[in-house]
Amino acid sequence: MRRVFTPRNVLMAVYLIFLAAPLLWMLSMSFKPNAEILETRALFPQTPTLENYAEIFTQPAWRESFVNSLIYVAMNVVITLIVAIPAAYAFSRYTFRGDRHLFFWLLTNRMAPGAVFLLPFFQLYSNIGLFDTHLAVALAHTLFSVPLAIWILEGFMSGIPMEIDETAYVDGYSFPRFFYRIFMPLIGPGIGVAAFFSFLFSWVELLFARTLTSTAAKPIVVQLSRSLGAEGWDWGVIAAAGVLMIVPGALLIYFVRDYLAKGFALGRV
Amino acid sequence: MARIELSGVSHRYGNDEWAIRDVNVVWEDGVASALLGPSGSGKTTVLDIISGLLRPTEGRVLVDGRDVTGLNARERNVAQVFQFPVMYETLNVFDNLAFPLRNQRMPEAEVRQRVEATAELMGLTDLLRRNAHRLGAAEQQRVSLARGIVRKDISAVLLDEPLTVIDPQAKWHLRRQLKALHERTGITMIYVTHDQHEALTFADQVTVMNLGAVVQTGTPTELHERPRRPFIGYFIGSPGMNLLEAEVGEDGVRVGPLTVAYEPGVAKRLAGEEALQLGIRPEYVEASSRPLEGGTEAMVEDVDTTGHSLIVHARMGEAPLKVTMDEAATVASGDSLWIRFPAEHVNLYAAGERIEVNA
Amino acid sequence: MKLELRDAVKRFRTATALDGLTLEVQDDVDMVAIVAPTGSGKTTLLRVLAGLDGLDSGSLKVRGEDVTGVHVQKRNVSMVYQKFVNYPSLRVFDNIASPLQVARPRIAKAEIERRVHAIAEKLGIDMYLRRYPQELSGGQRQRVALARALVKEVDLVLLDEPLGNLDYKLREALRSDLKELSRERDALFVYATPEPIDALMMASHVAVLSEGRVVQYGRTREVHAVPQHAEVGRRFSEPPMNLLACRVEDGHVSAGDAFRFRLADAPSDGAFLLGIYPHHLRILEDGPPKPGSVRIEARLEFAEVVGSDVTLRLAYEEHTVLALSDKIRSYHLDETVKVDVDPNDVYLFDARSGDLVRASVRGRDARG
Amino acid sequence: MKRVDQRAWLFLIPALVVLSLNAFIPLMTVVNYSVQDILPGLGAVWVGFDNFENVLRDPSFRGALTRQLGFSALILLIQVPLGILVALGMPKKGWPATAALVTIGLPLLIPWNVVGIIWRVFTRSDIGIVPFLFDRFGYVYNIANSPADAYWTVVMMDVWHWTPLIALLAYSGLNAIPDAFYQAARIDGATRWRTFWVVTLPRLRNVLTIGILLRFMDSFRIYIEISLLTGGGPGRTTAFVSDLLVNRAVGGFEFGYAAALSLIYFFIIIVISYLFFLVLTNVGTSSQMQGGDA
Repeated sequence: MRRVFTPRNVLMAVYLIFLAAPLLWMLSMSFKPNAEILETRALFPQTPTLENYAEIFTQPAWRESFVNSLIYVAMNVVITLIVAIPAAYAFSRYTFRGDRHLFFWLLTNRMAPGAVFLLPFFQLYSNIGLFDTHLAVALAHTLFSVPLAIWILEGFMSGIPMEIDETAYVDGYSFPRFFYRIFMPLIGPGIGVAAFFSFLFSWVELLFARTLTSTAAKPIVVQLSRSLGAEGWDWGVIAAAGVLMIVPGALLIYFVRDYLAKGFALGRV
Repeated sequence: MARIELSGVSHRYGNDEWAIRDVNVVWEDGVASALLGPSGSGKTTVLDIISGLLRPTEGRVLVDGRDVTGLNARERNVAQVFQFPVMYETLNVFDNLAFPLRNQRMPEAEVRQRVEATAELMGLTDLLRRNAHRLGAAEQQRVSLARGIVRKDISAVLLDEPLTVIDPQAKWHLRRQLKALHERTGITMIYVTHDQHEALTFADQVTVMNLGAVVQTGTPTELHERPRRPFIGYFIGSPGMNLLEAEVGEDGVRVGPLTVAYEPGVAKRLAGEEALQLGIRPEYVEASSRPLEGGTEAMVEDVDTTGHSLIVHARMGEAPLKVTMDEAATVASGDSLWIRFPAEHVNLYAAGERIEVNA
Repeated sequence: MKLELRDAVKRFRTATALDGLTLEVQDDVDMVAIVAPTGSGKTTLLRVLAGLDGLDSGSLKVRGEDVTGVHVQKRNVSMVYQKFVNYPSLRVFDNIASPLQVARPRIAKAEIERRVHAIAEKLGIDMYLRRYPQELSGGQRQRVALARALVKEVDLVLLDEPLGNLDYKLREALRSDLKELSRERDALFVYATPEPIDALMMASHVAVLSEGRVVQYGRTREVHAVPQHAEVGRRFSEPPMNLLACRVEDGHVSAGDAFRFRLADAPSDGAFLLGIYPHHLRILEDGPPKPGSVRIEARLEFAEVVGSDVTLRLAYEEHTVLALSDKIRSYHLDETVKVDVDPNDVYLFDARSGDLVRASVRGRDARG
Repeated sequence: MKRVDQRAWLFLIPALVVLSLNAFIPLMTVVNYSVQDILPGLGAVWVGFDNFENVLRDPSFRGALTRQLGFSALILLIQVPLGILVALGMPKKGWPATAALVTIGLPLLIPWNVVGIIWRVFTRSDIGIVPFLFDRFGYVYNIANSPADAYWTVVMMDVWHWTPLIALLAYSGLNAIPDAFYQAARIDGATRWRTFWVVTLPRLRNVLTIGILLRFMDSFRIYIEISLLTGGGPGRTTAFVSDLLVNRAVGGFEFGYAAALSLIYFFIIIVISYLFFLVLTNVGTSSQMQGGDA
C-alpha cells in the first residue's frame, strides 16, 4: 500500500494548512455579518450572508475603484511590454559598451525605498498635470515592472538562436516584418510571464497608487485602507474585498502555469 | 562481470502500439557489444529495460541466469554512462569516484585503494584533486565511466551514445580509451548508438535493431559480409549493398543479362522461391574496361571519388548498380564497363530473408 | 565569372579570420567546396559572401556586379547552417515560401505555390508541408532549410557544414541530392566543410583554406592527386595524409632506421616531409611485398571502422602512421601489422616551407 | 554569438525615457532635500551633509537598522529552506501540479495591505482564531503587549506572504535538472538526502541566488503590512528602517533628515545587492555542465 504519511506528504499538508488558514478565515469572514465576526470564532458562518459582497457591488465607490485598479494595471502591463521588448532584444542580440552595468542600474530601480519618494513623485506628476489619472499610476509602476520584464524577456529571447534572425535577413525580410511575423510569436510565452509579473506587482502596490490619486482614479487598495481608517472597521466588507482582489491574480497564474512549470529562462543569469 | 540475457521481452508505453516486440538477445560475460539502430528503432527502450529504469510489459531480464526483471538499477549493479557527462559538480574527481563506494559503507582505506586503482586504469590519476566543472567534456565523460566501474560488484556497463557532446578531435581518443578499458578489465559492456561507425569500431558483437525488432546479431564481419536482411546491407557500410531483382535459371541465378553460376543442386532448391533478390557490395563487383568471361556490359552514368577509391554509378539493363574501383582507374560517365558478380560475395534473399547457399 | 573575391581581410578582436584571401570561380563551376578545419575562417568567408559580415578591406563581385558593401537583405543569396534553422512559428509550407513571399516585385500566390511544391517534391518532403518543423526528424528539418534556400533563383547558395549533425546514411542521401541540385541550377553552390569526403564526393572544384588564405584552388581530383603544399595533403584527404620527417641522401629517402628506399627522381639532399596517403600503405594480410615496394612492421594503436573501410592507427618507431584497409574484422590492440609502400606513390614536401617538391608518379599521370 | 553594435542603444531609448522620468527626477529631488533644511518662513537653507551626520549618529536609526538586518536575516533563514522543501514536495505533472501552483501562488496575489489586515484579524485577541487556539494549549497569546508574540507574528506573516516566491523559483529550477542526474545517483546507491545534497542543491544555486537577492531587497523595504498589524509596536520591537523613514518624512516633517536617511538606506541596499549581483553573474559564468544539446 503506497505509504500516505511519508514525511514529504506530512510537510506539504502542514504547509498548506498554514497557507490556507488565514485565507479560509478571511473567506468565512466575508460571509459573516459584522456582529457574528466579533462574537463567535467558528470557521463556518452560522448565519451566512452575502451582504458584504452586495455592499461592494452596489456601492459605486467600491465598484469604481475596482475598475480604476484594473485600468491602470492594464495600462502598466501594456506600457511595460512596449518599452521592455525592444530593450530586451538589444540586451539579448547585441553587446555594447556598459550593457552589464546598465542592466544592474535597471535592477537597482526596483530597490528604491518607496516611502520617501512619495512627495517628489507627487510634485512631479502634479507639475506635468497627470495627478489623479490612471496614466500617472501606470507610469509610476513601470519603474518597478520594466526592469523585471526586461530581465524575463531577455531570458526568453536568448533561447532563440541568432541564426533565425540571420536566415530571415538572408531570405530578404526587413527588420520590422521579421520582428512581427517570426520573432514575436516565438517569445509569446516570455510576454505572458512578463505580463504576469507586471500585473502581480502593479495590482498589489499601495504607496504610489495612494499618492498619485485622489478621487477620479482611486484604486481598490486605497478604498480598502480608507475603510480601515474609520474606527469601527467594517470587517465583513474588507474580507469580501480581499477575496475579490485575489480572483484576477489567480486566473492569470492559471494561464501562465505551463511557463512557470517549465521554468522560465532563469539560465539568463 | 556477468552474462546478460533478454528473453521474450516486449514493451509498449501505455496502450499505444508496441515499442519493441519479442526481443531475445544474449550478451556473454565480458563481451564488448553494441546495440545499433536508427532513431526510433526501440534501442532506447531496450537500454532502459537492461538498466532497470523500465519494467518490460512482457518477458524476462536475466543476469547470470538470475531473474532481475523486477529489480531496479541499484540492485542489478548495472552502471550507465549517459549522452552528456553526469558528474557531481561540487565534488572533486576523487570524491566523485568514491561516492558509490561510500554509499555502500565501504571502509575508507579500501575506498582509497579502489579509487586510485580505477583512476590509474582510466588515466585520471593526476586529475583526482581537480574540481568537476574545470574539466573538459571528454575528461568528465571518463570520470563518469570510471565511477561506473569503480565498484567490485559491477555486472555490466551501459554506454548510451557517450560521444554525443564530445568534439570531433577528442572523439577518437575516448574511443580508444573505451576499447583499451574493455580489453584490460573484461567487463561486459553494451554500447548503444545510431552511428554504425561507433558500433563497429567498439564492438566484437553487434545487435542491429529496426522498427522495434532485433534484425541480426553478429560480428562486424558477419554483418558486413552476410547481412540477414537487405536493410542491414543498406545500413552497414558505405556505399550500401546493391539489391537487384533476380530469377532462377537452370545454371544459376539471373539478374537481367548477367548470370551467377551455381551447382545444379542449388538451382533446383531455389526454384520454389518467389520474390528473389540478389545483394552484392559495390567493392565486390568485379569491373574492367576489357570484356570479362561470364560478365556483361553496363553503362556508366556518373563517377564519384572518395580520394582513395572511385564510386561508379552504372546501369545494367534496367537496374542501377554501384561499383567501387581503385582511384587510379580511368573511367568516366558514358563509358561502358564489363562487370561480373563473384558467387562467394553474393547474398540471395527470398521474401526479404537471406537464404544460406553453400557459397 | 560567378564569384570574384579579392584580397579579403576580416579581423576580429581575438583573431584574423580572413588574411588577404583571393578566390575566383569561373562560370562553368556548379559547386566549390571550401575545405578547412573548424575555426579557420571558413564560416566567416560564408558570412562575408552572404553580407552578414562586412569586409575590413578587399572587394567582392558576384556575376561581375560589385556587392562589397551591399546589405544582406539586398543580396541575391541563400544560406543553410549546420544547425537545422527553420522558423518554428511557421508551417513547413510557409517556411519554404517565405523568401518568395517577401520578394519585391511581388510574386503571384499561384506561382509561389507551384515553386514550393516543386522543390518540396525534389527533396522528398512534399508530404510534410502542413506540419511544423519541430514535428519532423533532423534529416527532414535540414531538407526544409535546403528547400527554402533553393526555392528562389539566387546567385549564391551558401552551405555551412549542412551535413555536420546528420548520421551516416542521411549524409550519403543528401550528398547525392545536393550534387544533383547543384548541376540543375546555374547558381554557384559554396559548400564549407572540414570533412574532405563531402568536397570529394560533391564539388567539381575545391579551395583548401589555412590561416585565412587559400592555399590551393582547382579541380577536386587534381588538387587531391597533386597537393601543392603539405597542409593541402593533410587537410584534403580522409583519413589525413601521413607526413613523416625524412632525409634525402644521394637518391635515397630515409624516414627511420628500417624505412629506407631508392627514389627515381629524388631531389638534392636535405630535410623533407615524406607524404603518403593512408590508402597507399598497402596491408597484404599474407604473401611477400610487391616488387619495388618497401615493407615496414608497425604496432596497431587503434582500428576505426569508417563506412566499408578500416582506418588503422599504427605506431612505427617515433612516428604515428595512418593506414587504410578494406578488411572489416575485429582488430586487437598492439597486434603487429605488415605494411608495404610503393615509392611511386610517395610525395615530398620541403621541410621548412611545406611546398611540394616531388609529386607521386601516379598523381602526375592522373592529372594528365 | 552576439554582435558588437553600439547602435543597440537605440532599442533602449523607450525604456530609458520611461525609467528616467520615474527614477532620475524624483531621485534628484530627494538629493536636493537631503542637502537642505526647510524652515517655515525662511524657505530652503543649504546644510551640506549635516542631515547625513544626524542620521548616522541618531541612535534610533542605528536601532532600526540592526533590527532590520536581524529581521531580514531571520526571514531568509526560514523562507529559503522552507521554500525549497515546498518546491520538492510539489507534484510535477498533471492537474495536481496546476492546483499546487495556483494555491501556493495565492499569497503573492494579495495586496500588501490586505495581508496586513488578514493577519491582524487572524491574531487579534478579541476576534482572532490564533489567541483562541493558543489559549487551548494554555499559552496566553497577546500581540498587543507581548514583544515576543508581536515579533514572531510579524516574522510568521512575512514567511506566509513570501515563501511562495522562493518555492516557485525553486520549482522552476528543479524542472531544469535533467533526469539522468537522478538516475546516476540511484545507480550509485545514494540515499535521498545525499542525492539532494550532491545533485539537486548545486543545480539550484542560480535560482536561489536570484530568490535571495529579490527577498533581501523586498524585506528591507517592508512597511505597510507591519504598520497595519502591529504599528511597529509594542514599543519599537517591530519598527524597522522604513517605519522610521515614514514617521520622520510624513509625520514629523523633518524632510531633510528623511531624505538623507532614505539615500543612506538606498545606498546600503545597492551595495549589498551589487555584491549579490557579482556572485550571481560569475556563478553564471562558471556554468556547471548543463545537458549539451546534440
